Amino acid sequence: MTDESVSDQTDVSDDATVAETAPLARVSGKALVDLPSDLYIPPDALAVFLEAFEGPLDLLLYLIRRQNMNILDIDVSEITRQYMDYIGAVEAIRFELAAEYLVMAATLAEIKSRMLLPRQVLDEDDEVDPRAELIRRLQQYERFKKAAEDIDQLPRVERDTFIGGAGLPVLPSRQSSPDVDLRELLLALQGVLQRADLFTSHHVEREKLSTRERMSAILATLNNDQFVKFESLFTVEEGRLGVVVTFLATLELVKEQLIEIVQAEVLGAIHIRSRASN
Amino acid sequence: MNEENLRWVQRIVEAALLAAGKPMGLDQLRDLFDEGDRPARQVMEHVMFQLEKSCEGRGFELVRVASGYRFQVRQEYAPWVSKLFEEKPQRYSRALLETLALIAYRQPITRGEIEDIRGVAVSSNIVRTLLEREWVRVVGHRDVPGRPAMYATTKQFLDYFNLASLDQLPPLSEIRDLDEIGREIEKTIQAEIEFESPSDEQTDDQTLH
Amino acid sequence: MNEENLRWVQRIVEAALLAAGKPMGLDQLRDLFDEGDRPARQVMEHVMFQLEKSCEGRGFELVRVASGYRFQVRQEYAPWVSKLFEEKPQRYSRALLETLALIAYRQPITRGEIEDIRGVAVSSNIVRTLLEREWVRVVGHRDVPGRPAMYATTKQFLDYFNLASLDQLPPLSEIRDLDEIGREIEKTIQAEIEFESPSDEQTDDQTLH
Repeated sequence: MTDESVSDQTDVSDDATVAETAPLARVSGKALVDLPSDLYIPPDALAVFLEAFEGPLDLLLYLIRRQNMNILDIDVSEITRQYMDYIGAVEAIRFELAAEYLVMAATLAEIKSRMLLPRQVLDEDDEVDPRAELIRRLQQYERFKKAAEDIDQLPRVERDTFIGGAGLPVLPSRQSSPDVDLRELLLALQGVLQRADLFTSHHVEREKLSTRERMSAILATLNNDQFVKFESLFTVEEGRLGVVVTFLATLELVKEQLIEIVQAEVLGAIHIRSRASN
Repeated sequence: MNEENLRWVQRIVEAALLAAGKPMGLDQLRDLFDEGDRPARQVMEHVMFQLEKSCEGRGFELVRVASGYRFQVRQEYAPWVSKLFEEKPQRYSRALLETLALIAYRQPITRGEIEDIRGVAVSSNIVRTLLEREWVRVVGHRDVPGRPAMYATTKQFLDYFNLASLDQLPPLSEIRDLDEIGREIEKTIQAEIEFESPSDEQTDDQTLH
Repeated sequence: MNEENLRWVQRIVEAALLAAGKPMGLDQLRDLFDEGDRPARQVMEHVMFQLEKSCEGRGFELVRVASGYRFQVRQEYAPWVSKLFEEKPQRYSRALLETLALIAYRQPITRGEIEDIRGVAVSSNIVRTLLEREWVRVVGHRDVPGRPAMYATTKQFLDYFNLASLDQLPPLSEIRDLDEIGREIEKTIQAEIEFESPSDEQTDDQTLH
């Protein structure tokens, strides 16, 4: 229902306001609201005149409105005559004329000639009636021309309204750390390994990571030069697997010369001490 | 949540909107609160309503646009406020506005399709300006020879024109069906042949509906 | 000047201060009015006082600074407002991730040993970042000239990556041909980029029918 009221406004029958409110162009400051009705148009004005239109459809709409015609009821002969007059005037002064204007001239000429032919020609014709097609295009163009005018009327920022803001108080500084996906980490490692392979071929062994983890843990426990009882590295709660891991880690630490193992007497207590230090 | 709490949320939301100086969505606003204090969406809606009311009779208002809520100067005071800024608001050419209208109402649309309707070429300048203003963006390419870009409008476009969604655009005028037009013309031509003159009396019942 | 008039001036001043985004002096504010309507300085002072009062119990206040008046977010809401300006954390460099991975898999390990495997120097920044994030720690010093620190991963590292123990990481031998991981990560990153671009979600609901 709302559409109806809108289409009433766009109806060409009450067109006069359009020409008044929207000057065609400005020639040295003066609004050019209507075009000279005789066909003598000074060359300057003609250039401005053409610039004022958004193309042949726009020019046609203007001509139709000036004649107070309904789009659906165009007097093709009259409109074609006027259109050709303008095109002719422009060409006479040898302005470069956009191809679209000439194509439209041809279309109008075709429609006019068809209408002069006997009716059966129209009847046997299965393709789209060129006049209906023209009307469809005019209607289509006009609704978007209207839509553009509507958009221009919408209240807009910087013209009809302004965004509100206020000064800031003293803000605490905030820092947050990047997120890392575990897969990203693994991909990085893969890259290193591939590069490392260029230099050494057996850097990668099958090794339980828990062993290396335990190596770090043991080193962290031996944080001074004191000897520590070997048994104290083991906890019952970890069970058999934990014992094995700790044992392997100890062996690896010895191999890497990171700890030393001391047994003062046969079958006596075993002590370990970090060879590394903190 | 009790009254005091609601007012506390309202003050923080108000402070944040004024500090941001750009539209903020409900969820963005909720994210400002720590998890334990984070108001439910329903609470936030209530708060926004209260905030809107609190602007009654003031020089500014709370408005919801596409990307969220923002405070803005009431339109009636724009004439005074605009004096703060030396630059006059930009005017846009008809060609640009028509192109923008076609993208807004017919998205996604290619440049060729815009040209078909407007009947003239669309200058690259216009497309560039629209893209630079971030009013339109390319949303894909049509699967036809040349794979032309398809354009659509953005949230920034809606924000700029004070719209919350495309639905709020002024409605497009109706268009008559092509077959119907064909039949009308048949009738008119018939009449023209019979009377051998264009008939003016018909104008009224041919008015668009 | 009557009450109604005063309120009108107040609303315009309020609108202008919100839109200006910088402090405005009394005379600058008076200049917004046409000569016939221009409030006297005394009137303006009264208006500013009223305006100040109107901000009571709100998230912002009217403050007077050297160059004039301005609206400012109240200091007490700074903790929430500051979240608006939180910078999005950057991504870690490849070098950092490689270093971290080597510490995880080859711990305890010294910087020199990491450099041997990576074939390039490890910057102090990387090590510092990892220590600050508490993902690695020094578990001792190797007893060689220079006594380099040996690094190991921490419990926080395991927690962050949702691991109960390092054992849950895939063995080195498997990592060498983990092409699938590469593809998956590409996808994740792609998805993140799409998610971050502001106006992507709107295509669908903005299409007019």
